[in-house]
Amino acid sequence: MLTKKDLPGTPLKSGDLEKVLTLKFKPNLKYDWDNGVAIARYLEELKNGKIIGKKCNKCNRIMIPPRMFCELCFRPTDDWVYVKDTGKVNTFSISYVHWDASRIKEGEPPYLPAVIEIDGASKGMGILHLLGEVIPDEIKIGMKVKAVWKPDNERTGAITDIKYFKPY
Amino acid sequence: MALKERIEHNFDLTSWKGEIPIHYLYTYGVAGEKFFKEIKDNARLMGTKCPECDIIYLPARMYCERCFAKLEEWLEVSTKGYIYSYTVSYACPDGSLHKEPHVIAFVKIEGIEGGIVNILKDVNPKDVKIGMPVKIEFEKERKGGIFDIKLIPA
Amino acid sequence: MTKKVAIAGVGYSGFRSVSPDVSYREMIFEAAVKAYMDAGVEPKDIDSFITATEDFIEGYSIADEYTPDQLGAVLKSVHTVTGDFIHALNVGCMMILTNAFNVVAIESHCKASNLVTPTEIVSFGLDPVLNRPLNETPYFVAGLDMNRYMYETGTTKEHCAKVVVKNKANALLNPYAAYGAKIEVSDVLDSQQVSYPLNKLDISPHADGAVVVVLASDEVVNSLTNKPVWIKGMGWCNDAPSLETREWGDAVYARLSAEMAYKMAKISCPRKEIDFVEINDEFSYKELQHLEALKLCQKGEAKDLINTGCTSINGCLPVNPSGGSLGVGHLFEASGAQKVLELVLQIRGTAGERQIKNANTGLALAWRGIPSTSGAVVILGKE
Amino acid sequence: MGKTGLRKVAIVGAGITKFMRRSLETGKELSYEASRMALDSCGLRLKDIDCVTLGTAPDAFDGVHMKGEYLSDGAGAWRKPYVRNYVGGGTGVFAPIHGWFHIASGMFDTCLVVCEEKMSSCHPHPQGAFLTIFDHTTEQPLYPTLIWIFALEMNRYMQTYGLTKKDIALVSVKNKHNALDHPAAQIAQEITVEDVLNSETLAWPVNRLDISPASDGAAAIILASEDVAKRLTDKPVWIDGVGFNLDTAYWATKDLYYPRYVEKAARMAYDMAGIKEPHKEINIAEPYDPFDYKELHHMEGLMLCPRGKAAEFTASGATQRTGSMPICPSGGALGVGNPIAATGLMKIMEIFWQLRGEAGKRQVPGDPRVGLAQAWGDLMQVGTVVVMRR
Repeated sequence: MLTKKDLPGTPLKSGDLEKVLTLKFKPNLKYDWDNGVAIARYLEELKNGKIIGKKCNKCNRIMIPPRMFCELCFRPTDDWVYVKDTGKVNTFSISYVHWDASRIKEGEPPYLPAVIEIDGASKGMGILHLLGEVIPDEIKIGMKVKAVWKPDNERTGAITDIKYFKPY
Repeated sequence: MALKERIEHNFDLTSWKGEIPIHYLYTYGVAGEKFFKEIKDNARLMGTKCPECDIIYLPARMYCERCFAKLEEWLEVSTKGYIYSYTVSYACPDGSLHKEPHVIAFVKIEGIEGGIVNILKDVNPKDVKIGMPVKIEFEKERKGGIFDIKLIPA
Repeated sequence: MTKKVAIAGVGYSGFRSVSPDVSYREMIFEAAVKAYMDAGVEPKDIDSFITATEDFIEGYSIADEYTPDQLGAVLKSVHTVTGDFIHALNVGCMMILTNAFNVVAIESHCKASNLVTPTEIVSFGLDPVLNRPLNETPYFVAGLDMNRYMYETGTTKEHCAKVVVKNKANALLNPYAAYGAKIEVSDVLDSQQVSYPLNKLDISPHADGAVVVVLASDEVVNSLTNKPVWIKGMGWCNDAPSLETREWGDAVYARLSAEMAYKMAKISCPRKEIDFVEINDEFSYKELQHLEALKLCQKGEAKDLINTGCTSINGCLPVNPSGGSLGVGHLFEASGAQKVLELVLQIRGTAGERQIKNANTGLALAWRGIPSTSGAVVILGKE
Repeated sequence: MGKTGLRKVAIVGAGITKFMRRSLETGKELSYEASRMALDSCGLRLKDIDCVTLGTAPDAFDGVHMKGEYLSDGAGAWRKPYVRNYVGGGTGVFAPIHGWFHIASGMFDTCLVVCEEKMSSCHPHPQGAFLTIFDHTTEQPLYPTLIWIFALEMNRYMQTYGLTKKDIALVSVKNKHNALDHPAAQIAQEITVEDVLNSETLAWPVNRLDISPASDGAAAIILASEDVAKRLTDKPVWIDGVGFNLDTAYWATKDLYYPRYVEKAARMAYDMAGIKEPHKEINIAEPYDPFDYKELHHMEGLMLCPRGKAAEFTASGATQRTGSMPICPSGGALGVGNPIAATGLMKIMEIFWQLRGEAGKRQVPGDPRVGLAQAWGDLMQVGTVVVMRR
């Protein structure tokens, strides 16, 4: 029967970090990814205030984000299809933490991430986005929501051209 | 064709910029901690001996990579070395050029496995030769790191 | 081992210095469509998929997430090897040899043009305490190795430059190569100094592209294709990763990988039994160093092979007829994929203007680049 | 695919470091310690090992590009065939599958399987490494955190089956308790359901005590072919079935309530192991539990209980060490700690020890003969399953 003292490993408490040698480093990891055919069009249409998907004529799914291949049928996708900017909440969270696990400041509104099934796309086709103009405790799965767009002149062709989705 | 449609105009080519925004705090490890503390506090260059393979590793390490013996015998090693190989580097990782090129040398010590990779100071790159003797010295102000070690032509 | 494995099909997209017209997904889809068509399979016929990739080259923290969709591999047995394509290919062969899988697809790709900070990423592979703080271009590692290699073998910078001249000339005959050029030895010697003795033209420039290979067991391959290319031997190996304890000047990883592959392929005299090779030439001197490590010549003899033209397309031992990484472009994890692709095209006799006569048995060698000491070998044959 | 002609592969040795919030050891040193202990446990030397496979999750934790290469000497790969395998969080249970390929293929007779993670190097927090698991163009601009995706899935799961946070908190209570007997444990403790519910809300419905911690640690096992295994030990534990499956990266386009990829992986492993009724034939299981609801989710995917019934099953006490189907007797990621890949291998080791009757205070009664370990990973995508038999 092994006990803790049989196992290797030298745990450090956070105060110990000042006592041992350490080295800081910030890597420079920068990228400029090619959008390609499908995502270039997706972003361009977001700039226009529209959401576009792509249809596969074999399985008849309308997919968002759009893609040039149907991942289930393994064939090129067919028509571009505008979907609505409304949808329903498939699931959601009320988040008090930032991306780096730090806590939001006291009094700051929580993030409201949600998977939103977009109307006009095939059943179950959702995207990750945020909810807004809603009291967190009143969010319900199945709730109908609509995109709140940035004004025309502030849109850049990004998923953040939609500020958030709000109930309607 | 695999794609039914492609981008046909340069003005439709777009890309998305991003980064991986993290940074690091490394510990030196059990052996690294002791190795660099010996340099910092005592100006001693230490190796660890593998009793099974009968070799001494520099820098000191916790285990023998060949036989996996745990290395517990620490010994001070000579600071008289020689250049096993060298290169002349003109730039930093980001491509920015050095004012003067740096000679980077891998210095070995007779009878010791391993060695030191560091900048060879006080030398004209043209005068560097493989086999050339090198002194391993220590900076006066030592912080506990590879730059506490100074390579100088002997 | 009684069971055998063959390459049933290959497909690729590329290789170009940039590829802004397609996303990485679209590029891979294109390669997969071609490979599956070449192999006569559909995704449903494929039991398992492997992708060779590295996180920081992709720009993701868990890059293996993004592998299945464009391969038709959703809800299939998929995994990633953070190694060269040839490591993944060898794992795929092992999977088939277990008898649990009959058809396995291997994918690797490169979007090097999307890296804004490629040398900083390579440098991020150095030991964080011992080596990275030097804050030197990571090419210093190749400089140290090249210098020691030249010292031990009497090889000169001119010999290395001749490798560049040869490979870029081969690439002119290769429609998929991005960096074909007619240059002189002096062009290489006069190019910018990067880390002595390494000059800019000694270094393979990066390229974009994707390769997919379909492997099949001998039980099923003949029902798929009439042009199988057989895996005769495979090997892979690491040397000491530390800069301080590795064997400078010597490609131990290549020697041990080859020994394993030769044993499996029952090759006792590689120089006689191997018709041509596609071997890592990320840096010019590596081609020479690797030829020696693979026992295709004695140590110090590779310089004579390049001098006498023995390693040219029409020579006695053609080396990198595709143009290698110096001529096609360096593809990070997909570098070995391009080598395997060329082996397949040559052995099938479909390599066009650069076709080698009697290309029956070929060997490909990958090295994982700075700062690794990791290599992988595969030997392919017509029979 | 078929079972015919499979060469038998056994686990013959195991080693592990403490799981720690922060270790002095480098990743290489952690890998060495676990590997050396595994070798010692079965009386082997490094020269007896034919090949090495390493499992470790993103390079962004340790902070070294190509960290498989960096770690290789610590993993015993000096001048040996060596590959690093990778399926995100599923890696720890995939690594032994990779080792199984090496030996079942007939290429090698012994394989050292090592899993390592040094998450504490990553700042401002190891979770920062998870921002960049999301799609760089369509998701990262929203600055998602890893916890969001779990919260979204947990909510969907709760909603689908009408479960409460209380039902789920029982898992955390059980696993943190079980871990009190695990020598490597980082955060073993006696807590109550109320403690879980009252702990800080991170991203509703996820509270602090619903989550496993970030950890440094390593684990290693030795695999051997039948001949070698029988020479080395009279208690080999056989790898009877392996399964792995990857779902789409378009994670928001599928229903998160059920891990269909785990079911697919399990079916592959069960087919290979000849298991028809897993809930009857599996005596003990270590499903992956980085979050408490995940254990329930995975039990359902593994078909150890009907869909939506895992919480009820847990409440009945069936998943306690003394229950009819002990689940995570080790203490799991929630109690022992979660150095991602090393956790998966820790689960394999737990089944190895349990089936050999060597789990000490953690030993489950009833002389278990068949067990499984499972891990999950990526964007709610990967299932990896190993079925083991004494």
